[in-house]
Amino acid sequence: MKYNITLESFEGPFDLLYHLIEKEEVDIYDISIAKITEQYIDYLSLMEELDLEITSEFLIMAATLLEIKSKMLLPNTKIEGEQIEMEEADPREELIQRLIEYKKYKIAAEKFKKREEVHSKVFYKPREEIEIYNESDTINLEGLELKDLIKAFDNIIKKNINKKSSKEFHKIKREEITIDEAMNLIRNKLNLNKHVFFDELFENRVTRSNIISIFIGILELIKLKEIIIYQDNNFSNIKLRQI
Amino acid sequence: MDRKEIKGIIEGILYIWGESLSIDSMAEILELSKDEVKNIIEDMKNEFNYNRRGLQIIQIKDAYQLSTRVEHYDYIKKLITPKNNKGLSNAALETLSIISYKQPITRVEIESIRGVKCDKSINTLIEKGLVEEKGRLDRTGKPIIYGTTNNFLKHFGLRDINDLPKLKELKDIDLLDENNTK
Amino acid sequence: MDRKEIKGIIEGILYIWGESLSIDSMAEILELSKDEVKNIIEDMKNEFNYNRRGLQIIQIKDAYQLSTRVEHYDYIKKLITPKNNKGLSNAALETLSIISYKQPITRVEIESIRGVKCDKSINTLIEKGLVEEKGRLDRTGKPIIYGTTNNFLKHFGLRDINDLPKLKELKDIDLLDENNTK
Repeated sequence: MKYNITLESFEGPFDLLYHLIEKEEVDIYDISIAKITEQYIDYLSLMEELDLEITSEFLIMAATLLEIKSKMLLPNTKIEGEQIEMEEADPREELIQRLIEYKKYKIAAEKFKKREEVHSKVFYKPREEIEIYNESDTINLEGLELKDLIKAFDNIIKKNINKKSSKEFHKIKREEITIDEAMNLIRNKLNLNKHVFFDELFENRVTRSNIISIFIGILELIKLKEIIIYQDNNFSNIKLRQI
Repeated sequence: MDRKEIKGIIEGILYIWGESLSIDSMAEILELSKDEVKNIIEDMKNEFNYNRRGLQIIQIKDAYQLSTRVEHYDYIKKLITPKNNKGLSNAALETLSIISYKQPITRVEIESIRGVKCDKSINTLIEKGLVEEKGRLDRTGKPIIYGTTNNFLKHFGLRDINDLPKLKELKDIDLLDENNTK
Repeated sequence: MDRKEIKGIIEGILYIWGESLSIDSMAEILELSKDEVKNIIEDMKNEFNYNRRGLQIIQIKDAYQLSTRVEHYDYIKKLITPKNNKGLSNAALETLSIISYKQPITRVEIESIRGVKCDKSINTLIEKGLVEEKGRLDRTGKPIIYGTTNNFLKHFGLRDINDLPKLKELKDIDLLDENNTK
């Protein structure tokens, strides 16, 4: 891309306005509508050039800014003849109030972020499996069928999908296998078997990072001249064996 | 049953249960009044801290739970890698902070503060179990109102919603060190 | 790092690990000699007993583990829901299904899927000859990996483990996994 600008992404028009005001280092109460409006619209055209999506909220805010700007240009009208003092409220008033309100939560959000970081370092242990095993009752496997097993697994999957990543934020999980572990795994397999099929190594290791680790592990072992890979025939399964 | 014995039992129960356990349940198990249990567990909390134990007792509303200490993170990390939660996005955090301070609140109200649509962030927060529907307003359209969950408290290490820093204070601080927030 | 701090860390580590942890692993984590660790943990054992804590440290060969006290069993029992009598408990069945589909797998991995501790179910399954230890992972803590036995295949009339019906949803759960670990 030919643009050298790092474009911050803004959460919405308030976020953008807030950013512009901060950049100017002016008090929210003293903002110059003309200047802010100009900068705001410049920014929108930049977004347009970069083909970024400009949501309607940004456009509505542009219109609001222009409206306020034009109101500010009008002389403070006092219609004398009718003796009504139309002490026009500052046209910026509403916008300023909303910005201040927004700012409160933006700051609160930053505090939340810090808290979240700290608190993610606390761990809980899972609940103990607490079911009483009646000692006199011998567990028998009769009548236990494959469909029971599948149903059990299906339930777990459903539970996990419902749970998604939710609820347990600090649930612990050990690392997936490393390349060293993958190499050991292959070595172990080859200690037990004369040769191992390539495919076999990836069984039950369906996450992407595991597959990558194992693949790199194979390459490493070949480099170390510990194993070779070969095929009995063209297009037949790739096999690994120790040298 | 002396006080020390009760403390021992509570420790054992919290250990086995793993998750947060309410004062009510503990009182029932120990056949003690809730006040007694509350008194004892508050005592334990202080003792755990005072003795710099490896475990701490955290409170989530009227329930208690054991956890490890933040200070020991570097060691525990060597044994167990945490699920790498990237943490919430800025949009979600903004939405969450509005909900936490203004709850119960409708989507439209949140959107009018943020100035953008918030349905996606609200859904994320619900999925993560940080926010839930608290019912509907009895007005045209019957809009859903949202509030935070107990899990929200736990996620941010808050005892209850009053533990949140006061917004007013935030504003004051902010006016003072306007330049420190950049 | 003073002695009290080390004790705290050991407590935290044993708590989160849940099963027995060798002196070797602890020494590695704490970057201390084995003798020092052994000395400190023996100290802790006595302190836990002397203070009549709810938890005790038990030793299995050269490894240590936290556990609740037998004396508190009557109270802990009240947390427990009795299982149905016939066949495998639901817990054991769930555990078995996870092991069969995701083997080789460690206890902690099983627990992170089920969300509860699984040591008892795993023991039941081993006793019943459906599951066996397949070795240990070469990493801190040297966790045991589990897999199913030939007896398991026989019992469910499977030729080999690939005979297990593929579940469409199996993919989904892995995708979930994958997202959560990044």
